[in-house]
Amino acid sequence: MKKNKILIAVLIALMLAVLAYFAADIPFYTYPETGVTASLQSETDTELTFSVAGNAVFSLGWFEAMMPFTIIVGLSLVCILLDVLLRKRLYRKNNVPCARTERMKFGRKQNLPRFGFEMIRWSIMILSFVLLIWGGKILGTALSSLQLPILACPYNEEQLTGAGCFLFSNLDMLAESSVDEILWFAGSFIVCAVLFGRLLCGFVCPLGFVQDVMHELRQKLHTEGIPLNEKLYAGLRFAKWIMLLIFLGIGLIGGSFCDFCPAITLSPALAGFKTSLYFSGFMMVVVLVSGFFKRRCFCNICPMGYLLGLPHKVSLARLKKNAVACTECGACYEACPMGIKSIYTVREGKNELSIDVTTADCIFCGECIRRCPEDGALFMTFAGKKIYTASRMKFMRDYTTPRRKKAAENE
Amino acid sequence: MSVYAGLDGGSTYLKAALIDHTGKVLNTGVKSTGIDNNGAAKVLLEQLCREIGVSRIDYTMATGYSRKILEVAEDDVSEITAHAYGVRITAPQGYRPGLIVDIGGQDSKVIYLDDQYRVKNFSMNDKCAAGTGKFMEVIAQILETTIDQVGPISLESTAPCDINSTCVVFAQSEVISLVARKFDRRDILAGMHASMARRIVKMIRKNEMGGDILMTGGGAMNIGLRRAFEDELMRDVYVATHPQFNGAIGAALIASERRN
Amino acid sequence: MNENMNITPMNSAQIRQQERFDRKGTAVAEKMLRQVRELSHMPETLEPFLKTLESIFSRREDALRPQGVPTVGTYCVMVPPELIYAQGAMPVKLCGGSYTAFGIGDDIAPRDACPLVKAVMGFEEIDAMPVYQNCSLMAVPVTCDCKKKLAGWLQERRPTAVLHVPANRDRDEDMERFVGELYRFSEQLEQMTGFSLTYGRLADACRMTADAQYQLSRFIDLRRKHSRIIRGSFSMAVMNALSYTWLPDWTKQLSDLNDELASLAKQKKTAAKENQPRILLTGSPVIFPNFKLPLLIESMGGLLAADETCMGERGFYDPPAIVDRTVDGMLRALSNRATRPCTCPTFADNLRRIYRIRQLIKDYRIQGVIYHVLRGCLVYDYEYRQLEEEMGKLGIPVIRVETDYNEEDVEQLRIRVEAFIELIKYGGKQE
Amino acid sequence: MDKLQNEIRTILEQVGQEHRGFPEVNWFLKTMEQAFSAETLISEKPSLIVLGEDIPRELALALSDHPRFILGGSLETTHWSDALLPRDADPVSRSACGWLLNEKFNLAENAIVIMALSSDNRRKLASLLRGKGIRVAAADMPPRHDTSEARDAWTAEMLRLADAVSAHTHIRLSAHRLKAAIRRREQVREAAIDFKNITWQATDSMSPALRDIIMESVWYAPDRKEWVYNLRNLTAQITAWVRQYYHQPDERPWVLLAGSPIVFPNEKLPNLLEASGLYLADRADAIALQTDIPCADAGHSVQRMLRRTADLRMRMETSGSWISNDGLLSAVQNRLEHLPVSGIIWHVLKGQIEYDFELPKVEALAAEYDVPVIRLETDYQQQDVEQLRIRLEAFAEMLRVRNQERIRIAQ
Repeated sequence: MKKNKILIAVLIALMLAVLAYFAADIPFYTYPETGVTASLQSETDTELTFSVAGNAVFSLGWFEAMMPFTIIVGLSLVCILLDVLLRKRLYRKNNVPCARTERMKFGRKQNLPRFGFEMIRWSIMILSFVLLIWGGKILGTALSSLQLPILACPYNEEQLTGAGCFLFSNLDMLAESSVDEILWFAGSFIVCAVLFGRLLCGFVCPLGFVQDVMHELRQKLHTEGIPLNEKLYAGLRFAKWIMLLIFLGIGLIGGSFCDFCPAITLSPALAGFKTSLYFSGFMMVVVLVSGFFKRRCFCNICPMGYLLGLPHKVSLARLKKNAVACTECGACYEACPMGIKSIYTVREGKNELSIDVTTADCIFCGECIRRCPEDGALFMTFAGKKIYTASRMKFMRDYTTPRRKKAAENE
Repeated sequence: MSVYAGLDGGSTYLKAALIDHTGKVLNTGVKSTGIDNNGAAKVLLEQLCREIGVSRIDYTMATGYSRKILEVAEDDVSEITAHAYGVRITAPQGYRPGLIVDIGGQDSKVIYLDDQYRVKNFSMNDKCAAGTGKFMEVIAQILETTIDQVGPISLESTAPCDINSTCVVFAQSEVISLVARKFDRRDILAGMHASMARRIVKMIRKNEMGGDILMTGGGAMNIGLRRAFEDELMRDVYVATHPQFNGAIGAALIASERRN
Repeated sequence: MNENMNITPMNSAQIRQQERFDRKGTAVAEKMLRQVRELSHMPETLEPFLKTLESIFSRREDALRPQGVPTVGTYCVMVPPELIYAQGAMPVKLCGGSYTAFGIGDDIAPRDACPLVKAVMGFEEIDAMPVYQNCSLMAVPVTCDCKKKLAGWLQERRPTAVLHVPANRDRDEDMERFVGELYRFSEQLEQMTGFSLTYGRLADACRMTADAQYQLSRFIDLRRKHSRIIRGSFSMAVMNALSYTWLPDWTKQLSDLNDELASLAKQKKTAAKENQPRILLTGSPVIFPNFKLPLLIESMGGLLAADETCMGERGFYDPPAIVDRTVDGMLRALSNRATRPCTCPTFADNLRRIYRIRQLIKDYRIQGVIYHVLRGCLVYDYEYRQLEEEMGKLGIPVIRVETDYNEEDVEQLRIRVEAFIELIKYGGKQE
Repeated sequence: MDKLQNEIRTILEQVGQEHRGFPEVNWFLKTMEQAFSAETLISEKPSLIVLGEDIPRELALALSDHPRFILGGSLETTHWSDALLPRDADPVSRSACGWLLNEKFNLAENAIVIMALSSDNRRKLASLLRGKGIRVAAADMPPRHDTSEARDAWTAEMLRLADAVSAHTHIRLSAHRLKAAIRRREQVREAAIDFKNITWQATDSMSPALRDIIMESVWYAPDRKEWVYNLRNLTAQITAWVRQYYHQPDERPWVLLAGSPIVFPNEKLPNLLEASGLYLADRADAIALQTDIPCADAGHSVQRMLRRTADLRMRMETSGSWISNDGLLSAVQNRLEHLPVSGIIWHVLKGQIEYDFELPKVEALAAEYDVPVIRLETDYQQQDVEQLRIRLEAFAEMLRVRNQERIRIAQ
């Protein structure tokens, strides 16, 4: 049994590696090489082309640049639709009862979003999304030598900052770069990673934002996702290791991760750069579809995120837990997009009232705290200051009927 | 005339009965069981013989808890069988064999009979002594009366109390608390009888009950218990003629059959 | 006697049982209610809750609800009320606390069965309680041996849904298995009511219970902040009334009670004196009309500051954290709520109960713990030792009180409870 | 320790004599003595301990070559656990707890204990043992036995046990091992059935108590192959003996001992039965009826074989852990039909309330066959022997009278 599993795992890994290596031979959408064609780095041996026409948003050129992304979104929607339909069919075959999904009736009052951690996070995410895509246009590219360790595509030349992902996936290129560049890269990467860690994933990363949007979309449609359990996460963990290997190693054997990376489809296109897409186009479809059914699915296998999580023991943001107040209800685990189980099972630590439960996977999205019904059982600190604490009343208000809320707050 | 003896070695008392070959009860006697069961049995039998002027006993049968150690007896038989036999003699006129309820010192039994007085089935109380004579004795002691008076006193009750504890020890404290709350002694006793009767009725499987109900054992002499029993079952309850000696008489009857 | 001869014994016994029940069942319930009412400092808005209990147990009426809504009898906290409300029925908790029913059940059930199960069997046997008789479906989660056998016993008499509660919960699959149980339960509900499980209905039901739980949270919050604001017996009555009340009504009633309590708190009025020892009641459930223990504690000068029993606060305490706003996601949340945070000793590893009690001790500044064990309730008895050990470490005195629904050991209990309260008052460490 | 040894030796010596000089019997007695000898208990460090009879033996044998079975049953060990368990805990759990937690020997030192959570006692025992630092893997027993979901669940739980044990012993549960174990158990079963049949033919060949000890010794035999070989020999010896000598018809009424399991060395009831002149025809309890449960057919995958095992066991299983104990009822019915049983003794161990709930059903069943039932509630203590004796003797007398009556009517 186990032997077979190992064999299958190795095969899958090999397949993915081969796929990544030949990614450039699997075109998704290519532009004719018109205009000025430039390679990002002179030494690049792969042919990645983009037209540098910095198109203004909503201009014709922009729409043309947006073409592949539109196709991706369309394909994703088709996939999602197919999946929903097929799943129902499959469920019926298995004789597992399947509940009906029904749109909520119009006019039903929803609780208005309140000012809080959740709102701040979304604001920052939207802001960073805008800045990372059009920031250069607005504020200039002064900070471009800063290498933010997120999957924000360097093919978008008008980013506010650079992205560390490119050099990481092309380690060979890094070795040949100038000392200055290496210092910038290493410095900004290490500082960001140590100070913020995966907080960047939860707040800044545009790919994460897109996935969150997909998740919210599913919430609005009340479509069933896939059940989250240890098995699924074990599979994802395996995928993460493969991704990491590909990410770090592909440059050394002469491929390019960018042909494989889903992020390339997003920000260059939105900024108006016509970028030819190879396998990454398909990857983006996978990211969107999986992100629809499982929140932040790609973040679980993101190699960049893994590297960011490494210094989690020292980073400023911390997730803490009061083990006595915790009822082990597992709501945090259910809510966690990263499937961190230890957050609810851990009971023992140096100080029972404030056990550090930060793990390398945590992206500090705060979902666990939001869904925690016990006063002060979970809280997040930043540089030693409590910034977000679980509260039962806040929790309950998320679920009650809106009109009652006012009455309750009157006291 | 041949004389047969039955010995019933109970937990508190040793009972003996002499019958003749026609099944007539010649004499009965009771002696409290000391340490020396055997000696007591011998003395008792001699005394009974002396009283009716019989010189020898043809066959002696033992039953009860201590039956195995009664050397006077030629053989022994279990109480269930003995009671079932005894009823043939002690049952009052008009009794259709169906059920015997025996309330002894430390256990109570329910024996189902078919119309030929044969044992169909039986059940006994659990280990604890609730619903037995001992229970009654303990309560009587608390209420400062004797066991013979318990029955008549309880009949005067108008509003019986509720006693629910199934265990002697708990029931004891329950009764004490009732006394403390100034309940009438009569009502407490009536309540106690009702509780005992309930306990025993629980042992009876009504669908197996064919004929009438006969009470034997020391408890049968308690009129209050009998009434409570009738109340609980909604049936008439007969009482054996020598309730206490039913087992001994049965044993003697078996002895006479054995001899023949 | 003789005129009764022509009645067959079976019938007469039944009739007599019924008579006995009529006479005594109501009397006990009335007495308990009277005793509750006689306690000082009763908030005015508590009356509706007592009225509910009175109507169910003393006037023996069915649970008040909109016309045509069937009821589903539930037996443990694991049955999610949301699901039942969503499919157009009303849940009533049927765990029995009646001494009279216990007496009747005593004749049917084995001697060592726990009084709760005996009471349920007793209610089932006699035809006198509409709340029991009118149930269209019974939902029995298998939480202990007695409940397991009770499920089998009920199955032969009534439509019954048996829910398998996983005994382990260290793996996600255990919890997911309970999701499957809920789906099957929902199918049975659908057959009964004709309403299928849809997102809209379930979301509405969840919101309805969330409203109730919001009020409960307020109530708990008030009690935490002002530990002497209300007597524990009253709180128990509130939670017991929940079992038989149409949920929005209960929410309204509790909201009123909360308002009254909040204004009392503002006026700095309290229901108990400063020096009354604050006591936590935990262990086997305290079910109306078996209010023996809470009443005893409060009449002996203790303050029942909090309870950790499944007919008390715990029964409705944990809210479902709906993360995924889909039918599946909601059922998952319900299943999650029913299994993971549950402190029922049916789960093999149940350390969280001790943590929970520790938290309650902190929240309510508890000075002593009374551990209630219903005779025959083995699982709670098993957990006593561990709790005793833990409380020993914290320096909180614990007493184990074993009893059943019988009224007559009150005197013995009184001695123990009184001594315990005095121990805290004079002997134990003062706060 | 001495007391325990005494207890076991007394039983073995006492029961061991009750046969007509078959030399093969000694092997079984020696096996038993060996398994419970002080040296074995102190020096044996099994890697797998199986608690109770709910776990299929084939699974245990496939998981380890020498699993140690602890069924409970000894009076002395119940005393050892007095301080740990509540008053009303059942004697089997008390004894099991005593076997594992005591100051005299530590069986579980290197072991993983597997058990099924089939009753309240088992559930809490599992957590108690874990609390004392013993490795425990527990399978959740579904309360229903008649649905396919329950059977799937039980299969999954068995696999869970297998995983836990494999992680501890590093022996993988392969299809090959499982197949071998199934085959071995099938042989054991066949030998046991033959043996039982021959003792029924010659009721005077050995006492039922001895017969049952021989049958029970399979749990403790170090090598099942040898056990089967010896039992076949013994069966052959008895067969020869039956042919050789004239046998007086046995007048003793045959009774069935059903309900709570009788576990070696607690032979109180079988001995009492013997003393009251009753012939214990068969035991219908969860341990003795293991021989009734057929083995799964050898399949190719572990999953399928376990599923089949779950199927068979849940149909026949007789522990009190189901909502309705049909397996036990049908076993009783089977005995009533095929054996000249004239009475049923319903044995309820104090604390095993589930068997008490079953009593009315058994009574109804027995009434159909016009066989009386007597309920005996007891524990491992010796105090109630006299009370039991009175009841059993009366029962025996009653059965004798009934049998005579039946013969008379027949004539």
